[in-house]
Order: sequence, then structure tokens, then C-alpha cells
Amino acid sequence: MKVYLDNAATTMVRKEVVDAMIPAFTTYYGNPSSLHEFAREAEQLLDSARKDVANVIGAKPDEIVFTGGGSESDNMALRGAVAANKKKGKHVITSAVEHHAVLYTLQAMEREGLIDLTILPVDEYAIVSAESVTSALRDDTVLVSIMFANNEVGTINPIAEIGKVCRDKGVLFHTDAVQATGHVPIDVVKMNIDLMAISAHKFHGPKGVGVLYIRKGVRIPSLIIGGGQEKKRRAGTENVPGIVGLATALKLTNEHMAENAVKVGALRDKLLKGIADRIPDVKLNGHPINRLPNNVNYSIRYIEGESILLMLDINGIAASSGSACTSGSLDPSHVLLAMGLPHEIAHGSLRLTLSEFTTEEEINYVLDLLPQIIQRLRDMSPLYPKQHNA
Amino acid sequence: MKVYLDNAATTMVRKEVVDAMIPAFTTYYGNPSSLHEFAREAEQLLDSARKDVANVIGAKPDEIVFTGGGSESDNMALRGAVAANKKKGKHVITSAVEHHAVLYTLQAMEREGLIDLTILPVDEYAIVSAESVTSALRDDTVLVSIMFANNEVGTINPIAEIGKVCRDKGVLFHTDAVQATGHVPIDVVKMNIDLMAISAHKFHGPKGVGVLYIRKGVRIPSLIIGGGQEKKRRAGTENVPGIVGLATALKLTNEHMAENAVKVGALRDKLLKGIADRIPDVKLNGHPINRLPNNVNYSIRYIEGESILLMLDINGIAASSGSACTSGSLDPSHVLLAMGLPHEIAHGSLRLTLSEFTTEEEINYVLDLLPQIIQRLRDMSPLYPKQHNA
Amino acid sequence: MYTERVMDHFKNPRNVGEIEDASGVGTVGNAKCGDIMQIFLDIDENEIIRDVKFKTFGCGAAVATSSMATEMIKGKSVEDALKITNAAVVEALEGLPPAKIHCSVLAEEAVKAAIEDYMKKRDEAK
Amino acid sequence: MYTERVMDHFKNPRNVGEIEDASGVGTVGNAKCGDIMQIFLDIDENEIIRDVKFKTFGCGAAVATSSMATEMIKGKSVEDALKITNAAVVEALEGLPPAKIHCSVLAEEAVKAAIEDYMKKRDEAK
Ligand SMILES: Cc1ncc(COP(=O)(O)O)c(C=O)c1O
Ligand SMILES: Cc1ncc(COP(=O)(O)O)c(C=O)c1O
Repeated sequence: MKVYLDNAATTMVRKEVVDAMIPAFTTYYGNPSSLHEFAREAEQLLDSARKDVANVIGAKPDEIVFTGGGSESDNMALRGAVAANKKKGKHVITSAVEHHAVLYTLQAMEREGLIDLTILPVDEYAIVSAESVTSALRDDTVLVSIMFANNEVGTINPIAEIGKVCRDKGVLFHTDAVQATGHVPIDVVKMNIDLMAISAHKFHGPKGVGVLYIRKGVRIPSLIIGGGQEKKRRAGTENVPGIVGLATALKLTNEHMAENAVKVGALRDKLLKGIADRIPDVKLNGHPINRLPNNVNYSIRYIEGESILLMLDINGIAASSGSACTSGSLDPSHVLLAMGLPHEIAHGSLRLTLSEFTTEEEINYVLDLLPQIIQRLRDMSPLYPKQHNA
Repeated sequence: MKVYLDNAATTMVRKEVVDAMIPAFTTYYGNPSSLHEFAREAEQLLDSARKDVANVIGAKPDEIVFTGGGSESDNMALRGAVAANKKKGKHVITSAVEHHAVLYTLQAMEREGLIDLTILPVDEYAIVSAESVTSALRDDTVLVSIMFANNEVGTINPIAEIGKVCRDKGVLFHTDAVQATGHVPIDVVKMNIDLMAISAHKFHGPKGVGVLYIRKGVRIPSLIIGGGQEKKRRAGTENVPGIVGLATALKLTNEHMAENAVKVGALRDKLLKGIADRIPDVKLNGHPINRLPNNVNYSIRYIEGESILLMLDINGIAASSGSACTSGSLDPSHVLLAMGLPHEIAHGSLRLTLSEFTTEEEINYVLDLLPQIIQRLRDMSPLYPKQHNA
Repeated sequence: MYTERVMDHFKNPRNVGEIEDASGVGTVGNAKCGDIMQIFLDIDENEIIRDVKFKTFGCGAAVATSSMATEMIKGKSVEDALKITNAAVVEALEGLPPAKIHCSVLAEEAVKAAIEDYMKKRDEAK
Repeated sequence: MYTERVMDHFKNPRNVGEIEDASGVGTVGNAKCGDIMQIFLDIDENEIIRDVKFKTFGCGAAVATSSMATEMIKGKSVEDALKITNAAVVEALEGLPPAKIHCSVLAEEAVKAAIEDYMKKRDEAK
């Protein structure tokens, strides 16, 4: 049996999305900037994708800039917002649990002397409170970047509150919504969001294509300079098939968001509870309620994450420990450490992320196997207390 | 009849490429950074694509960085090379006929105070000579960026000579090979190239994916920061299907390069000669011999480019005037102006770019129609001399 | 990018040509900018525009705005023709892309230049 | 990312467990870094390693290198066992990813720590 529970890392592209992309590869393949029928057809595909994306997040089509993925969107937002506000100041606020596309970029900018950086701590659930943002704001603060939902532990931040705090102070607010988009309702207007990053491959769309929402009136320089595409905000021939795929996937995910939250949420809860019931000495990471409906993240004491993943993989189960980008690295998850977990416990985390294609059968299979796997590894571990061992 | 002669703007994705991509969308969809079978499958696809691309350009797989397209590759090369050589100097040399992804980026960097920029003039054929590079080199020159082949007029530069001049002086050499790759032989080692930009959609691959070749030993900072992908050189979940598509397309184009150059070259020559024979007062733009095998570019006196395109489009023929990215803009092509054409002649250029899928029937159709179209527009033109008019 | 109306006037431009011994000729724009419009008027003794022709070097919008402008003033009095605005031309064409609005301005200017030329000739003849 | 050899030792680790009243025990690494290896030796009067067991907290490579190291020293003399190198462990496993080489170092160190412990006890007993 093959069970894919690594949907926070990336998702399968759904059939409807592939079907929607194919004509853009082979028939409507013109360059939208050209001046002929092939180009107009491609431009129409772009226009309608832009409208669809705007609709889902409560934006206007003009506010949607298509990019080469979530990381590019984050980089563009951060570098752009800081460059555009040089005269006002150079203080930036972010949180300790951001994705590396935000955290490493801001830290690089700090080293380059471009910004003064405040990294807010989080509580034990990885939540960034609006109060902590408020008290960190300074007169020279130009940008606040707080993620919508955390990729490792699934915790959802009080984005509307943080947005309000920033808007009231006249400070730009960027949110990395790569994990949230398509999974929880987003309204950029009501939430006072100025800049927002989206990535298609997190909701059954293709890899290598994303969105940066830029609120009307916010002007930031381009990260990629050249042709006049995307109203001069992002150069490069538009990835028409990818953009069509992104919009198709987002529309579909959004249409079924509520029902999927229930369906996926129920399976997720079964998995959450099943693990807690069957395996001693585990600790749920992330907020129990303000949490993405598809995320399970446990620290499993006495053993190390990679070993768990390998054992699961041998049995056909795809999972993660820490974020995908840093697996292979030796550091434990910066997110779990920021939440206050001791190193040895942070090393033993297991993330299982579901999708609407996950079945109950798959969850049962995991719940059957996981306890044995954990026990086997614990029996091998010098940290596992003797009394259990007997 | 539909005739697509805008292949320098973008190309149809060939069937073999779509077929190669589909499994990466729907079956091998794992995130290559994860630790399970889905991830390993995706990683194998990446590895083999990297080898294929390296083979075609004479590079080592480690030297291939996959990006979100040609513009990103150019931006990364330019910003990266300058940032990495801050201590050595800040003088950069480029040419007046570069694509905007190079020219505008360097001009922005100049405005930002990051570089001193020398923009070399070109000859009447748009050629940048190695001698002109040599005489522009200074002790504080850190980078030379000269395009391999021009996107508008198809002229091929003496890249190996320029590469040698730079290497001898210990100056980094970047070449924008977006138009050349797959169409003319490239050997990064023999040509002494340090950095080179490639874009898949110019050789029947997908849009939104490209390559930056970075010679071993050349270290440049990332343009997009975040996860550790591409050996920490380009963050963001790898666009596995796009990369597979790029490699498949490049391999196929490369395998048939010689035969296509003959086949496409013959049709191109028929078109070149046919236009010269049938239409008076036209001027070939670009070098007659050192020229991409698929490029036709004529200035057609007394009339304006967009009108020609519209008339062609009405008759099912897709063509370009100036580069696609600036159509819609009011400026005439900076390339034609740099070649010394007067404004009113630069305004009347027509670019027809063929592909291996172009047929003789299509060329005949264009040759039949074009003279009438030109005559109609000339009859409407106040610039058209009376004696012709009679 | 162009409306059907624009494309119709581009494909079938009305009043293309020249008028020999025209009552007034107006030429505006220059080749450097990529647009030249020339308007020829034949005006009768009651100051009614009996005939109008144009020649244009330029993009699709330049051709369409010239064509539309000539239609709008044909048969009108000189006085009425002087009231033509670029906005009216754009409206008659059911819109133009923002980058092409300058073509409609050129068309307005061409009409006015031709009428001025006529007036100058008329006043000189007096 | 792991060779078949590594995966084989990870899936079926040899010599897992503890030895009560071991002749020598070595523990290296720490939980903070994500790896702890513990090696237990049973050494006979001829200084031959009669039995060896290990316990490991760590990644796949940590488990595989511990397992391989115990296999390599089992039945060997203490003198020979001291000559074990991390490179030999890596070679026996047909390679390790660069980021995991430190695990083989840990395995070497664990063996040596266990032998040192044995020697210390032996010398104290004299
Ligand atoms: C010479 C040249 N450089 C760079 C580019 C930019 O490539 P892309 O559109 O893939 O970003 C193009 C084409 O658009 C080009 O022709
Ligand atoms: C929260 C978050 N931000 C940013 C990214 C980066 O997106 P991408 O991989 O599409 O560049 C990811 C996923 O990788 C993510 O989970």
C-alpha cells in the first residue's frame, strides 16, 4: 500500500488541473505579449486565471502578480517593500517560525545592512500574537511579515488582528499564505493584508508557479527585471499553462473548502487521536484548534525523526519530519525549538499531512503500523527508559 | 490557414515533452527534498534532467541550476556576479542590443549605485566584437554580459572570442543564450563561458522554467533565498515537471540540431529571398551569415510594424515586430536603433521566426500574401513616394 | 487588444486617399514617433465638408482613428468639425488601449490642422 | 539517498541490544545533535571481542554505521578493533551522503570509547 501523507511538502496535481493545462502547452501556446491570435488566446487564459485567483482571496485582478513560486513571492515582497520604503525607515518585524523563504531572506537583508530585524518569539503553539507585533512596532518600522499558517505544525495565526494593527500604524503587512491558501478562508481586504504569497503546488496545482498579491496603491520594485509583463511588476514570459493550472486548482480547492475541511478534518482527528491512544510519550505540536485541517505533528520521545521516516517509507508511507527543505540538514526544526521544545524532543518529530484524496483505509493502515515502528526504534534507543523496555 | 512564425517569442510545446511531463504531475509528484519514495522518484527525474542539460552544453551536472525562466537566470547572474565581486570593483560591460532582462537589470543596478556600466555599441549587423570588449575592459571590470544570439535580428556573436578575452583578463563572462540554446552548438568550456542563461520555452519546452549555468568555482549569491534547493543556489520547491520538460525538449532539439538547421535554414532562405524578390524597398536586418537558422527580419519602408502584424494576423499569420515584450510600447526596437537604423525605418520591421514544424506550404502562403498586404498599407501611407503610387 | 470597431476601421478604412487641390491639408505626427496622419478636405462655399480623405503611417489605432475621424466630419460644417474631440473618436471606436489614446489625439489634431490650413487659404484669398 | 547496504543495516540492524555486566561500554554523541551511540563489549581473557551490542538514537545512517561497526569488530582482538576507522565503516556501507559522514565518525568513536572503558576497568582491576 502506498500512502502519501506529505501534502504540506507538495501535492499531487489533480486530473482536472492537468487537463486544463494541456491546451496551453500545445494549442494556446502563444506569448501573451505578442500581437496575434495565438497571443490573444494566451492572454485570455491569463486574464481569466487572474480573475479566478482574485475572486478566491477577495482581491481585484490587477492586484494579482504571477511569479515562479512561493519563495519568489516572499523574496519579492520582502525586498520590494523594504526598497520602496527606504526613506521611511528600515525596521522589519517577523516571527521565529517563518518559512526559510522569509526568515533567511530577512536575515540576509540584515547582514547586507538593508534592515534592522526584530524576530518575534512565539508561544508554545507557535502563535504570533497581535500584541507582540504591536509592542515591537517602531516609528521606523516599514514592514511586518507574519505567516498565515505554519508549514510544520499547522498553526494558524490571528492574521486579521495583526493586519489591523499594521494598517492602523500605516505599516506594510506581508503574510506568507503558502500553506493557508485553499485550505482556510482568506479575505485580503477584511484582513488588511498588503502583500501575500501563494504557491500552486500546495493545493494540487503545479510546482514552480505562485502569486504575489500586491494591494492596489502599494508599489514595490520588481525582483526580476526585464520585459513589461505583469504590468511591469515581474519580468519573464508568463508561464501560461502553470498559471492556468494554479487558477484551476485554487478554484476547485476553494469550492470544496468547507466540505473538505470537514472530511479531511475528520480523518485528521482520527489520526491525531489514534496516535495519542496507541503510542505513549508523544506530544502534539501546534495549536489544538487554530490549526490547518490537514496537519498532524507529534513529537515522539526517545527516537529520531529520520529513522521514523525511513521505517514508514519502507512500509510505503510518505511523511515528513521538520520541513522538507531542511531534511538532510542536521539541525532540528527551528519551529519546534522556537516553540520551546528541548533539542532531543525536537529531533523526534513526525509530520503527517493529509489531502482530500486521503482515505480512511490509509489512515487505518498508518495507525496499525506506526505503533510497531515506534516500538522497534525505541527498543533500539539508549534514551528509552528501562522500565518501559522490559 | 494558421501559420505560426513567432518562434523567437515562444514555441509550441512538443508532444514528446508534454508526454514526459505528465507523470511528474500526477505520479512522481513528491517534493525532491522529502525523504520517501515519492521524493526519490522526483529526485531521480531531476538528476537525469540535470545530466541531460549538462551534456548538451558541455557542462557538468553540478553546474546546472534550474530557475523560473530566462529572465530570472539573467537577473541572478548579473546581480550575483556583481555582489560576489564587490571587493574587486564594480565595472560591468554589456552591449546595446541585449534583451531587456539584461539591459534593464544592469541599468537598474547602475541607478542603484551598484555598478558603473559600459554599454558597447554594435555594428550594422548587431555584432559585438571581441575587440570592443577588449578595449572596454578596465582593472575594476568584474563582469561582461554579451548575448549569444540576438532575439530580434538573430545575429550570433563571436562568443568564444569574447569568452577568451574575458578569461585571459580574469573577468567573469555571462552570456544570455536564451535564443541560441538548442539552435546552435554551445560548449561552455571551449567558449570560456562562466555564466549562461537558458529558457525552455524557446525550444519547444514549457514556459516558466530555465537554467543558469554556473561554472564550477564561480560562486554567486542567490537571487531567491529560502530552502536549500539546487545546492543552496536557488530556493523554492523544484518545478520537477517543468525541468523534465526542459531537459526533454533540449535533448530532442539538440539531437536534431544539424538536420533542423539545414531543413529550417532552407525554408528560411526561401522566405528571405522570396521577400527580397517580391517586395521593393526592404532591408534585411541582422547578419546575413552569422545568424540563427530560423530568423527573418526585414525593415519594410514607408509602413509601420504593428499594422503589418495586424494584417498578417487577420490572415492567420502570427509574426512579430521588435521584441514581443515591448510590443504595445511606443518605442521602436532598441536593437534596430543601435544598429544605426533611422527611427522611421526601425518602426517598420517585421520578424518572422520559423521552427522545425514550419512547412513549405506555410512559407508559400506567406510569400503569396505578404506583397499584397505591404502594398495595401503603403498605398495608405503618406510616406510612400508618389511615383510608386501611380 | 482592439475592439471590433477598431478592427473594422483598420481592415476597411473609410476615406483612404488624397484629394488633389484640396481646400485644406493637415499633417501631424512624425515618423520618429511612428505615426504620421494626413487629412485632405474638400470644403464647399457654405463651409460644408463635401469630401475628406486621409493617409496614415502608423499602427492599427492610428489607421482606425484617422478613418473614424474622417467619417465623423464628412458632411459636417467646418464649425462642427472643429468641435471634434479625441474622446469622441475613442468613444465612436468603442474604446482604445491606454497606450493608444495618443492616436486619437493625433486624429483630432490632424482634422484641426486641415481646417486651419483651409482657413488660412480662405483668408489669404480674401 | 542511502545505498542498499545502508538500508539493509538500517532495516535489519545487527547486534542491537545491551550486554549486562559488559567488559566495556562507550557512549558518544548527545541528544542535542540528534545522535547518541552506545556500544557494549564482551571481551574474553585473550582480549578477543566475544560479543558486541549497540543502542542508537539517531538517523538511518547512525543506526547503519553502529550496526556495521559492531559487525566489523565482532570476533576481532581489541588491538585490531582499535584500528577501525570511520572511512572503513563508510566503505563497508558502500558510501554515505556527505551530510552523514559524521555518523561514521561517531561509530568509530563509540567503539574506541567502549574499548577505553574496558582498558580502564582492566587496569583498575590489576
Ligand atoms: C535573448 C532573450 N533573453 C531573455 C529572455 C527572457 O526569457 P524568459 O521570457 O523565459 O524569462 C528572452 C525571451 O523572452 C530572450 O529572447
Ligand atoms: C510556508 C511556506 N512558505 C514558502 C514556501 C515556499 O514555496 P515554494 O516551494 O513554492 O517556493 C513553502 C513551501 O515550500 C511554505 O510551506
